[in-house]
Amino acid sequence: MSTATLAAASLNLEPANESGMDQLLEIAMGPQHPSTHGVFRMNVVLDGERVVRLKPVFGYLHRNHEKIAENETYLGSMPYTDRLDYMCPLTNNWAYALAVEKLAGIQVPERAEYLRVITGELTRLQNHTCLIGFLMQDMGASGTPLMYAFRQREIILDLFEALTGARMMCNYMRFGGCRVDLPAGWLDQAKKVVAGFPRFLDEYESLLVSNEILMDRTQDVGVLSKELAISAGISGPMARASGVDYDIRKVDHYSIYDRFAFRVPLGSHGDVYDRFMIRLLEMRESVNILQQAMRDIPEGPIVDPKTKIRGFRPKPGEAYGRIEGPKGELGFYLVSDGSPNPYRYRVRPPSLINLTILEDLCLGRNVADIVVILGSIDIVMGEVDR
Amino acid sequence: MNLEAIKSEIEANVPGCRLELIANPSPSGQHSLLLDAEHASAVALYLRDTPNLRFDFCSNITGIDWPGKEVSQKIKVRKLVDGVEQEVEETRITTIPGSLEVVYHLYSVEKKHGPIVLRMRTKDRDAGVHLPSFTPIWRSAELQEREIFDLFGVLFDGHPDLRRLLMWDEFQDYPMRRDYVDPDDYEYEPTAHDAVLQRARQHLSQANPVQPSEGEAR
Amino acid sequence: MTTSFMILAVLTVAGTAAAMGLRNAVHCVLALALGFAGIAMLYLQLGAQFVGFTQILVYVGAVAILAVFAIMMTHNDKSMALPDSHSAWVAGCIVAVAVFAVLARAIVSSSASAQTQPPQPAATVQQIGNALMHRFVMPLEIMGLLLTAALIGAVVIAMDRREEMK
Amino acid sequence: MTHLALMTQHLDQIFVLTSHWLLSYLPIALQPLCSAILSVAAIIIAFATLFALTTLLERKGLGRMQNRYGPNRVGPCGLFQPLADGVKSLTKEDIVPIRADRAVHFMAPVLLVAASFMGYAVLPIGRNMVMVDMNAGVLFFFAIGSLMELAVFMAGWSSRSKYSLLGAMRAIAQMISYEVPLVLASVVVLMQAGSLSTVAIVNMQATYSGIWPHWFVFTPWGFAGFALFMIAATAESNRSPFDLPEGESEIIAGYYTEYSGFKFALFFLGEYIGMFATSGMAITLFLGGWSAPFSFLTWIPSYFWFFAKLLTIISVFIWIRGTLPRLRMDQLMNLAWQFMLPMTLLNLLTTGIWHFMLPGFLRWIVCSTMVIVPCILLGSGLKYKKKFQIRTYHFSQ
Amino acid sequence: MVGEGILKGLAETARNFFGSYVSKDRLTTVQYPEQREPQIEATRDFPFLVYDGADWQQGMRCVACQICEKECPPKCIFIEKSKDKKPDAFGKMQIYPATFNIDISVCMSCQICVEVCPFDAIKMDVEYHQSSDDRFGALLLNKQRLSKSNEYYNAIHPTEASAVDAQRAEELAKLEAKAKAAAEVKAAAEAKAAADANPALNASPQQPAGDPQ
Repeated sequence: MSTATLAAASLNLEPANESGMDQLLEIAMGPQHPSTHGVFRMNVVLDGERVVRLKPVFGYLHRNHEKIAENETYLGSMPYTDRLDYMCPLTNNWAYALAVEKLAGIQVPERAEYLRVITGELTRLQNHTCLIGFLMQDMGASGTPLMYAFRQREIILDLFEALTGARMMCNYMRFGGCRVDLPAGWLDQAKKVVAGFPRFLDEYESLLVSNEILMDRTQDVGVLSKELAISAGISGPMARASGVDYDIRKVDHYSIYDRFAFRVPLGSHGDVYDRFMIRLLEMRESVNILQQAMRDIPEGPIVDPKTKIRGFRPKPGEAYGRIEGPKGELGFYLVSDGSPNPYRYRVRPPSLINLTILEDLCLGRNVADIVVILGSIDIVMGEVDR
Repeated sequence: MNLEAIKSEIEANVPGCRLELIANPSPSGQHSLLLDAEHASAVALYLRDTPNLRFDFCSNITGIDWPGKEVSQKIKVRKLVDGVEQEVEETRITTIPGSLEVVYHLYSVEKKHGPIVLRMRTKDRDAGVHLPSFTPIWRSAELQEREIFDLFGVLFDGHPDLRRLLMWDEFQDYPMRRDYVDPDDYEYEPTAHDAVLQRARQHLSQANPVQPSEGEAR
Repeated sequence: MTTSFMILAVLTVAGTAAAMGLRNAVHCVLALALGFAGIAMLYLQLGAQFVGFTQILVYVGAVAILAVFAIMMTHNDKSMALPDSHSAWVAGCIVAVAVFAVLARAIVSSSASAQTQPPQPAATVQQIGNALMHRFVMPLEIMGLLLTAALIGAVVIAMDRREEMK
Repeated sequence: MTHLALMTQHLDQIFVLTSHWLLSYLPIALQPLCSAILSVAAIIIAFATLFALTTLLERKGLGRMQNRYGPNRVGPCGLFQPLADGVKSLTKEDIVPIRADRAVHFMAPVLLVAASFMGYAVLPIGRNMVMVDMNAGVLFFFAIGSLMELAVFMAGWSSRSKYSLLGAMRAIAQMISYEVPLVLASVVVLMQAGSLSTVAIVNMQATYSGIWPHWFVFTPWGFAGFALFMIAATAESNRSPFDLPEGESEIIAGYYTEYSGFKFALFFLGEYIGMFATSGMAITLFLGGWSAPFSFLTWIPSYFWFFAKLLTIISVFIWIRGTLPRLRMDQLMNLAWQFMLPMTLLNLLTTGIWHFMLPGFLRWIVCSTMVIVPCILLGSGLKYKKKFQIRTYHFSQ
Repeated sequence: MVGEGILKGLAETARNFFGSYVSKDRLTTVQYPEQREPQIEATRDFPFLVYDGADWQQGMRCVACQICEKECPPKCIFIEKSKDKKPDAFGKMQIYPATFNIDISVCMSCQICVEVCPFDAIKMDVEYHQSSDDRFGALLLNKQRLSKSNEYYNAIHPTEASAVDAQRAEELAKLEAKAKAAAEVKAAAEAKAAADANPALNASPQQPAGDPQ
């Protein structure tokens, strides 16, 4: 029993009320806490600084996105999807568009598919850089990696703005394609940005990867086993860091990912360091995909001319469409009853489902490890609480 | 993966289970299997553990509310009217009971196939809202089932920690049900042409006869 | 009896008195630390720099913190209540007066009080070091050994408990 | 003595001379008191200004490291930013938690600032510029340093907040653990100098052979001692990467979570003043205090050298803060007890051997080996125990 | 060797420290009120109403069809139709909005209103200096504040606006041609009638046929 616990117990600071736990310290991390990535709360029971129990509390940002969407036309939900995971609006758009296209059987023109891949991979780049920045911030690196990440993200957001008109709330994809075509000079600019990205990654790696403090803080911390990862529905880089060989871009063959040569990095330890490294490696692969896509992008229409913007009514039925979002499997499940509004609209939020195992990862670790583990899970509360 | 084949395979291996194939008319072609609640866990375990299926990844769980429908029929009934037996036309309203449905999308990480869509339905929307929990089979169901309990009110038997997920614990209703009525006393954001403002003002004036303060009266 | 001595004496006595009288145990320790600091300054006033600073380093910096830790580890609200019984107070006062009387008697009757102006001791750190290293080297080493043994023993005991908990 | 030499000497002693000149107008009886007040005021003003400057320097330096400008809006190049910050913290509401122990809550920042300022009494800032030349000066410095722990405890305990308490416990554990290597690292200098007086230590180093000064850092044991001292000093002053007690991302602001307004600013001040004091002590012990780095630069006033060295050390602090993530509590303790403590003890031995060996090349080789080899061994021991390494990853096809 | 990675990191920050003084790529900060980023053409924030010509009331393209009001996802548009009619840009008599309010504190800049508008009447603005301490007065834009000229539209979104203008010119030309043809037909008929010495007295005034929709 450590001193802090006993001290707190002696102060009678609302000890945990369960029998036998009165020597423990219960603290509420969040909803206002510097490293809960938004308004998230963890009720943590500590023995000294060791975590005995951790219960996440959700819902501070809950706005019932699904209900709103059920009262909205199919198109009307598109801008709302931007606000789910506000770090990567374009992949949210894409997943939703994909689900609706499955529901209504719409084909997407080739150029639009390329546009989607380009914007989607750019989104992945900026999400992963920022995530690593946030993770370092949680680790106490006084903002330097975060600032580098944001510097790079700004450049990508400028590209988004030039293409979609907005930096974050892009509202770019449409059912059967994309909203606008590339403006003049955009592709050259994007090529320049992507070509400069590996240099940035090199700098980032030399700053972080071999840092002893970082390795000490992250290796063997928050180890997630492969079996648990699969069972708990963990997806995306987090699952792959645990050695789960599952990338929806490879498995579902959606869009045109089959045309690009890229590799899927896999971790073998499943700890925070692996999650961090897998994201770094994924960024390199994304750069690869981007270079191929921007080389091969054909001319042509950007939207299926048969789809209507107004009065879009898919036939009754249902569809589940999913993509490999930067945070994991992002899926949309839609049930149509033939009306202009979806009868049921469901988001499969990767952030929320990846949080399922938060307590398992944190038990027995330090307070300092909680924030690092949470940071490595990569959550955005807009998506968790919906 | 042919759903028909899977269905017959399950029926052969899980004795007593009743499965129903529900066709999906949309172009997505994602047909689904309706499970009965008693054998659902056995079927789920079979799907997860059978080597050629190995649906080890429960990706998505959705709740759907199908409210009861009222069907009115006009029937001729013999009745005593003023002492005289007459044939009177009456409208009789029959209620088709609704149900809450839970939809599971399963994938296989090992075999890299899927999805297979499972559904379960509750008996009705009031008392019989019990369904077996899949959390012991797939951990990913833990938070998603809690969410469905929170928003739809399905009680998952066997869930280790069935609490509200997104709404606060004291909240009463189930917001995602189709017949949910928005409360009109929440903290409204007054906007210029907002019906909510009207309702809130009405509510406030009912709740306390004194006029709401200047800021609220805007 | 200079003014500064008076101030320091009052500070010391007040600190130690508060340490006895306050109800909150942590306050008591803080008051005690004040008393320690006062004593240290009295040493300094007498020109004994080494002793004075060691007093601060050891008593204020270490013993007070140790006491605070001890309080935090052991006490709870129940033991906070001071004995309210009158007899305990009376007994305490009697003991205190008796001790004071004995000490006062000893001081008054000792030859030191005969000296009006005590000679200023000119003990530098170097002299203390020399004394410790030459004349008192054996006691010093024995003390060091004893403390090391105690330290190792404490670590061993703590390690045993850690394993029990696992 | 030439005219020029006299002038430089006067420039060097300008503050001392001014003080003497001012005091000469006062009656003799009042002179000691006024002299003390004068030097205290001078030190408070100088170091409070340095604090203001450092906050600006830190924010600007961090900004540049992070590819941004840093504060540049208040005044030219943001020079008045500290002033604005001061005004802001003065005018902010002072919030005391309702369950807090008000008296202790108030006393904690005051004690912290007072204790951190007291350390300057024995720091020779320039030639003849030391407030009190005690023959136990170094001991005084560390004794005063131990008062800060009490202040930290008071702050954490009196706030009645779990985060404050956790922070205070972390801080005290850290300060106690690192005080041991801090003191042991400085003992090597005391052994060599044979004195606890800071003035004597500096005077010993302020001699030159050729153009090179005799700073203790230019010896194997001195260098190791300096490195160890600086690591321990970083931990003592709660600087990154040892800023766990106020680890923002974990426990909000540690023991001063519940402080606001001017009291918060006082903590901030106390922390920086403490950091300057420990850095000043490092300069005094290892970097020759106010002495010039080359004999031909002695004409530059001595206090300039002291502050130049201080600013260099502060810049390194800032640089490190901009780069490194924070350690975890157990890692911090491991570093203290498994690396720092054995290294300081070995360094004591090395110093002893250096003392008794004849000057020459052999002495250098023996002592350097005695420092470097254990350092590598202990370092890789730490690394080996944790089994951390740069990993390679495979790809699925 | 322990410390190698730390030294590498220190070198990296030092490089950025000095790099920020020499390289524009590293120090990308724009000092906002004095410096501005170049306007990106596609940028959008809040909608505005386009009018042709000089008078905003006369030239307003909006015909109060209320499609945008219906399609707006957060329902921030409020339209009241006028009782009377006025000629639109094509000369057709149309109703116009008597009230057209957009609550930009609710608007989420999704530009769905722009996409659904069949009259090219509502477009996205780039004016972002909208902050105000008047929550209700300043953030509820009325018809007058919303109306901006076509020249302004051409200035902020040149590519898009020129395409719209071209399309409208084409439509107008088509209409004129149609009207001309109709007039010719009519003239011919009149001539014929005149030739037949049987003037059509009750010929109805010619409406431009065809809806721009």
